[in-house]
Amino acid sequence: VDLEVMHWWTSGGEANAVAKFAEAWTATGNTWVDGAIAGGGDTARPVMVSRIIGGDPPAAFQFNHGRQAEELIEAGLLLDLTDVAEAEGWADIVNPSSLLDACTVDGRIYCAPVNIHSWQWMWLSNAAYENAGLAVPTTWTEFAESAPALQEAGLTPLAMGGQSWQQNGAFGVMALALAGEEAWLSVNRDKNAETVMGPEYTRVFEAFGAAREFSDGLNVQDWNQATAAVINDTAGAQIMGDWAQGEFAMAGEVAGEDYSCLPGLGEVAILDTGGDAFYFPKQDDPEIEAGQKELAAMLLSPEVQVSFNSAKGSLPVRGDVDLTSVNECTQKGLDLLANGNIVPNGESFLAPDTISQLNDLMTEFWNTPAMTAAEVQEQYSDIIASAE
Amino acid sequence: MADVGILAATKAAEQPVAALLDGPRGPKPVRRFSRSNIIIYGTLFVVALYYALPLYVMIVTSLKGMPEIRVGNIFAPPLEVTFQPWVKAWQEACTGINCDGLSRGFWNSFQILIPSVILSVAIASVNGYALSMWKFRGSEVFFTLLMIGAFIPYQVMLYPIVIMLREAGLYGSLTGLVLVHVAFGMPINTLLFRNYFASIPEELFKAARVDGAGFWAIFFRIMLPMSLPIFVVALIIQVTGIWNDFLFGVTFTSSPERYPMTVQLNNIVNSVQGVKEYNVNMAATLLTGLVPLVIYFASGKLFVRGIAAGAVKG
Amino acid sequence: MTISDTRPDAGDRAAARRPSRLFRNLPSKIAMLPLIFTAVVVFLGGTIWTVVYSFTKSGLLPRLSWAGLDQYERLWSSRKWIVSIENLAIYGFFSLIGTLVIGFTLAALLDRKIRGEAVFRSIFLYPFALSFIVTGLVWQWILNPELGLQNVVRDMGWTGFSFDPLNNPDIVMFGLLIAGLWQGTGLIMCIMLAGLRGIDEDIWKAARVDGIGTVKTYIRVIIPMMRPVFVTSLVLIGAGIVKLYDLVVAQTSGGPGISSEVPAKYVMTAMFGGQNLGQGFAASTMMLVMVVIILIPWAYLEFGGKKHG
Amino acid sequence: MTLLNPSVSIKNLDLSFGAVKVLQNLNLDIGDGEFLVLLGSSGCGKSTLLNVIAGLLEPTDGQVWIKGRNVTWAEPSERGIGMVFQSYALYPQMTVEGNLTFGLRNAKVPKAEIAKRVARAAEILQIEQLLKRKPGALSGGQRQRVAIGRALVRDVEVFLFDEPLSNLDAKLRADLRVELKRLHNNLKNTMIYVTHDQVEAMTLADRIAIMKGGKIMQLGTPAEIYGKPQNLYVADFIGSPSMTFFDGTVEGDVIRIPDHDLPLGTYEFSQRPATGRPAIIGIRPEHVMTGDNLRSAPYTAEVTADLVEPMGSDTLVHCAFGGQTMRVRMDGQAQVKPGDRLMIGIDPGAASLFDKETEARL
Amino acid sequence: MTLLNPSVSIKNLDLSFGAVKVLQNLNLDIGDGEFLVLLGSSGCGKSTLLNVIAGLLEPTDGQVWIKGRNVTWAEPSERGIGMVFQSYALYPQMTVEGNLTFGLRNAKVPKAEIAKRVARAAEILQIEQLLKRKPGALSGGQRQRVAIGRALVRDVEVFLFDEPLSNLDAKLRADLRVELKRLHNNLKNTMIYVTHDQVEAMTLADRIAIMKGGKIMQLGTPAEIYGKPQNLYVADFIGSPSMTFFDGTVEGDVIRIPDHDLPLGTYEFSQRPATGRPAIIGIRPEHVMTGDNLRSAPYTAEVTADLVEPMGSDTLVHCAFGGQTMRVRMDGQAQVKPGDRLMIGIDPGAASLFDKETEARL
Ligand SMILES: Nc1ncnc2c1ncn2[C@@H]1O[C@H](COP(=O)(O)OP(=O)(O)OP(=O)(O)O)[C@@H](O)[C@H]1O
Ligand SMILES: Nc1ncnc2c1ncn2[C@@H]1O[C@H](COP(=O)(O)OP(=O)(O)OP(=O)(O)O)[C@@H](O)[C@H]1O
Ligand SMILES: [Mg+2]
Ligand SMILES: [Mg+2]
Repeated sequence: VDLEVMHWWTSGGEANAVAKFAEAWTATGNTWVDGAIAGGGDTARPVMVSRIIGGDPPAAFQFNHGRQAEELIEAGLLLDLTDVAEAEGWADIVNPSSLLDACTVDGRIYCAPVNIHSWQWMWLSNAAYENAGLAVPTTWTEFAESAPALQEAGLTPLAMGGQSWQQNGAFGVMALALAGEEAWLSVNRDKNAETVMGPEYTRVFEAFGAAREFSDGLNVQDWNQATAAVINDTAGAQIMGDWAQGEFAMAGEVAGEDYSCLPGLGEVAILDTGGDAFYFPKQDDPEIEAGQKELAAMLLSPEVQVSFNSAKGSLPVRGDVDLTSVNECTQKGLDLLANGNIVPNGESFLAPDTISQLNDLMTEFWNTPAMTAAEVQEQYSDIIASAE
Repeated sequence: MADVGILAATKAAEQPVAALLDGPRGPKPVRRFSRSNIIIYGTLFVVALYYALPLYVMIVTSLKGMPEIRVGNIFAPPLEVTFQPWVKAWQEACTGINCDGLSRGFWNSFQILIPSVILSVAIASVNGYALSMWKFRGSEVFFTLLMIGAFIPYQVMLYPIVIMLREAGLYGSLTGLVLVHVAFGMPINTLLFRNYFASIPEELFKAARVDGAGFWAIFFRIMLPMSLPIFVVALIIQVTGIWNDFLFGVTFTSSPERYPMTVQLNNIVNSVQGVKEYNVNMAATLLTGLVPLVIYFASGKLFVRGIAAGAVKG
Repeated sequence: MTISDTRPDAGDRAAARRPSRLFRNLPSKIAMLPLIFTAVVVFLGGTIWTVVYSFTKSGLLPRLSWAGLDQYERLWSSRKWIVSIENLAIYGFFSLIGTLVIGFTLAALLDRKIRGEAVFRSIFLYPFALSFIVTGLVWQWILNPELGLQNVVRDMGWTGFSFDPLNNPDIVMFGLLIAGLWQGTGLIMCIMLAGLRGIDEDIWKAARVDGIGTVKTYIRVIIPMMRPVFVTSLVLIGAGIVKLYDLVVAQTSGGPGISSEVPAKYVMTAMFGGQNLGQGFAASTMMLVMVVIILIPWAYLEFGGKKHG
Repeated sequence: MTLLNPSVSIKNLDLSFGAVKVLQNLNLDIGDGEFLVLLGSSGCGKSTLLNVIAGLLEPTDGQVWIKGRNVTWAEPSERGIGMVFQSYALYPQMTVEGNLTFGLRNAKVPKAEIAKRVARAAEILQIEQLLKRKPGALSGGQRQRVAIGRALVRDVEVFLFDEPLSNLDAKLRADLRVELKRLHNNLKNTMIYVTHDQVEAMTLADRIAIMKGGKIMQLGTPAEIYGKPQNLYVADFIGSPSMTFFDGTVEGDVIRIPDHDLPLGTYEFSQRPATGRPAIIGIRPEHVMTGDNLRSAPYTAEVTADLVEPMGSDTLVHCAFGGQTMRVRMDGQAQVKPGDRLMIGIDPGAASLFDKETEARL
Repeated sequence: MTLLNPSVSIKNLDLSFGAVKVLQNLNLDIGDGEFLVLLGSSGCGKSTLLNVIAGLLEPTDGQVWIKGRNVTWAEPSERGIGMVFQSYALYPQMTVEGNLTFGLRNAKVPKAEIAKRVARAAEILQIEQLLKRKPGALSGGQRQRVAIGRALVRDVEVFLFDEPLSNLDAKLRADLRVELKRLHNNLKNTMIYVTHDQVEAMTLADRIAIMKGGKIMQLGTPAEIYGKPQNLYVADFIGSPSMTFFDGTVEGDVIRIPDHDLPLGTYEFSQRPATGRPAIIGIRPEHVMTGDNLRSAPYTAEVTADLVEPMGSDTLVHCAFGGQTMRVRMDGQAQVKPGDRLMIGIDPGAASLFDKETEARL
């Protein structure tokens, strides 16, 4: 059957990864109709939702893990995949199991998770530190201490792009690393505004305020331009998810030699488990429905997981597959995953609306030097307090 | 007595030397570089530079290779002219897994453009004609409503329109998309046509009515043949708007195979890849802008004339 | 005189009766159906729909779950919304003034019987044919400090030269303005030029006999005479300002921080980024209210003042 | 011309634009084959009335009858009228022939018939050699001829003209005026003609209707209107240069105006006013006698020429008389200079007398 | 008026628009305080000449002198001229006062002086009570008065008028014409006045220049122009209705035209043509004698009235004579109907004779 799949994976590596799905799907004698829309979720989501509301949905579409699709499920617009999940034994193979929880509403499963991405990384340029005559830091604390020296050497200690999600994301990473898992869960999962005002988080806000100073002097918009500054050794480090590794790889850099990576900022060895999942809108045509289920099963099949995640640079959602050749950093990630040093992705706790508010707040703070850490802390707690 | 003047005249004619002596004659000598000329042409030139610069940058960049772009400055002409970016933009750039560049959407854009432009210009011209010559009670109210519609951002209307089209059973069809373009092009075009027809002498209309021509006969036989300039204006505005549209094209098309060219452009330009391929971006941009640009340059003076009739009066 | 009594005629009787109001001018009404439909169903209907749903808690999908004025309270307590409005005001003000001034100045210069008028006119107008996505992209690039203008000037020797509007929250709106004006002034110039050509030449002669300088004649005499032209221009510019969205997305994505957010983008982010339709609808309702407040005086001038024409 | 069977008949016509009443309870019967001129100053409603007759404007109230049919609600093309406009209103993109035949083709008249009618109209108007040209390539006079031709081919009973000549220059106007008169003499159609040019009105009309503010002030033959204006407005309006008016009081057989008592011996009163009644006397410049004619004048006076306007065929002299500037029309050869004294004579028989209050003719 | 010291003097003026020669080697001296009217049909270059004098157009060659100064290259505002336009060209957004004072304020004339001049102009033109209004709230005549006022306050020696009255209706035109004449009598400025209305030209002018195709065909007093046109063009152009022309041959003391031999006894030849020379005789309608005057006619004939145009003060009769339609002007009271036979008399002394070839007056 012809299945139209919508997604916003259009960059080189991403498109490559999608191609793996498509190849596998075509190999089963079906047709993959590719509906790629670049510009990220904000551009693609209105199109997907419009198509669903308009009654002419694609056969499958990509959303991030989390609560983005909750309403669609509640409105009964998405296909129930529980029978596929049971047949394939997803409950046993998906690791961490929280990924499946995010797909589950009232005990029914509505999505097929395909990969794991984690935000909890800091990437450092070894050459930059060498040039400045410094040792490469191994923790955030060391990084913060060495930052002034780096600045004196004419380098930007911390590369940060201009978009709000990058700044809020980096804050999330620092919160988990510096305030610890307990406080982080209390804020994100339990929406406890008091924790935000507590001592653990106060430390995070102060560190974040310091980080703002570390990023002076580099004005870039896109995250990969910030990564490029680390690759070119003009910046010391960047806090960014594991997808940044693709950029290092493309530039021909080698983990450990040219760059270092610190999961959990080197403070707390823990990863969050975000990622992408596919959803399947309900269709009238039983043939298509069958195809949708077939596709869902295929997405989680071991071979497809390996080929897809190798191309995308993400981790597979099944614990029972081996990625062929992995570098030092990926191995660190896999180890943490295997050891269960993981928390769910922040987005699976917070509604998109809340995230969008936090994005705005953090980017405002980042770009308003006059705004103090205490002020932003206060506003942060307000947003958490009003979050659903 | 009459002869005195003639006499004086003959005298003057007989004394060309004397005439030469008594000061300036003929046109005031113009200094080519008079102050006002320097100011006028200087200003125009500088401003023209500001307007032409981006086009220049686009063209120059689209002809450079990536290495040259990285080292050189954006205004420098290409050391080595390469058409590779154009080729890539046209038929190699990837959209998701389809790597056939803009060419994929080019004909789709035409398929959307042609019916949309024809229909919207046709409807807007009839609207303008009715509004200026066949007013009826309430016609101005509807027109005012329509004009307020010109101020509504498209994005705001997205969901209501999706729902309307769904209810009409047109969602996802070309007809639906064309209707959306027609609706959103209607305010400004109706305004232009209305003003244009209002500037046509009323007596012409009356004469035709006495001659027994009805609503449509007057429109087709009398008004249409004299409205070329305003049609050119409407055509340009609509072609530009519809060709450049991204949101409607992507939202109201049911299959990726039928996406307009702007979707590919968006994908090429907005895909976050290692380094932005500026040369390909620019080539794609130029290729996409080509159709409106060609139509605009081809129309030349008619555009200004149409504007004069459609925007100034009324 | 009672001629009708002497010659009763059925056909004449029919013609003598005043026809029903609904069927008078029927072809015109039929021809206007598309307009009426668009105005009432699409624009008015869509607007009402939007306003209604702005009072709900709609998230990703429109749902009639009432939220009272919550969305509006949230809207007006949002810094981003306030910043958006301020930005739009700044952009609108300067864009309006800038477009009118530049458009008029260029038109006036072109009207001075200069050589190569057609060439200049084409150069000024061509950006109008390009989409905002393209405009934003090109200008983002030219204004990029590492690649564009700043870099070029520095390469020429002025190493201290700094021009980086898109990354400076204080002047980022002016970075947008540079691109916005580039795209939009051409059309206005055309309209102004047409308007200037329509001015009675005797006025110019009268002013010259009175010894009024050219610039002063423009300011004191010609501009006040071009009211209808300015009205049309205002409508066009105004509609463009309110809808400002693509350019921002293409050039700055609202950054740095939230310093170049605009209402239309707020709406979009709320609706599709934040998946809070109700919030987006509330914001767009507020935009509409502002538009209507601005438009009512105009509509009054256009339709209330003179009854025909 | 019998008004028992009028060609066009307007009954109790009212027309308002919003709150502005443009025509008020207007009644008018126009005879078969009559040439009626609507004359009045700008904005008095002439064009409006013509448009109502043509069916191009809807009356607020009242009826329009043409040829015994109530056409109040009929389409313009069904009324049996042809119309000629001031601005010609030719269809610019059609040839002259196209312009002439447009209405006929609309009405699906057979080809042969169309050709016949066009040939006839072209011959009458002498525009045969223009048939293939477009209006843009015609002079003003030729355009107006084509516009008349367009009405002509429709073969209608009633022609409506809305200031057809006022866009032409003086010479052409005079020529076309004569042609129009000839045309009417040949065709004998009913013609309703709007103008604000008195000369046109006087020379063309069988009857003139003088309008003011949407009402008809006087309806009559040119001679009646000129010689016996029924009220002050008409008296002032007709005649160029117009009458000189003197305020006075009727005292038996004289009217007493400042410095002069003019005898009213031969004046034909329609109603003789009481003695002491304030009245106005109006005297036309050409009715002031000078030179040889003085002998027959019932009243003479000496005046000083103040301003002299030679107009070629005659000369207009302005002089002070009875507290007014009186205009006197003299022969074109008259040699008068400002400051000259001259004798003038006044014949009240040719003058017009109006009640000061009602402004109606006495 | 001495042309040794002319107020405005045009010397060898040429003007072309591209290849089109609009004015050709034009010479014209205008006396101090003279009222000169430029008369000619549309497109003959009247406005162009006026604009050159005003400095609004640059001549291709030649000079313009005003008050003994060569102003060929001077700015319009420096030439000591004021100009009044057909379309009034008032500044619409300024009050009447603003319109009058705009130029003066710009020239930094002292406030008191401005006030004085405005007061004077307003008094002369009787627009005192309009000073605070905007042009939009004025009638046509009032607007034209303000436009004249704007020239007046400039306190200049030379006034230029470009068809100032042609946008007004007939009545107003006659009134303002008289006012203009008065104004000139009072102010004694030099005035150059463009029109294509003959009556205006005849009544206003001290001298008239008849233009055709950028050349002056005749320059002279109204009486000269009217009575002794120097060529066929002027003869045909002046007079409304115009002369009737007959082709003929001069045979000794008669001119032989179809069916008639008209005696030329009293005609004042400027140059007597050879016998047998083809010539054209033009006869003005008012010089055709009827009724009582017939007795003094050197030549009489009986004709049939063909078309009668009553014009109030006189009546125009068209009749066939000598193979042409001759126009005859009769008294307003004349009772002639088409078809009537009437006797007419012709006095060649008042007629004009032209050489057929050169079209110059004989
Ligand atoms: N469409 C309209 N709406 C409102 N008022 C109108 C309209 N048309 C005409 N009028 C008014 O009606 C009156 C009569 O107009 P009309 O055109 O009949 O005058 P007219 O006698 O033909 O004048 P003119 O000699 O200038 O043509 C005028 O006062 C005019 O302002
Ligand atoms: N700017 C111009 N370019 C080219 N030809 C021109 C221009 N202005 C005037 N002409 C031509 O010069 C000739 C004289 O024009 P001008 O305006 O002086 O005529 P006019 O005698 O004033 O006529 P009217 O009585 O119609 O005002 C005309 O044939 C006209 O077409
Ligand atoms: Mg009228
Ligand atoms: Mg002229």
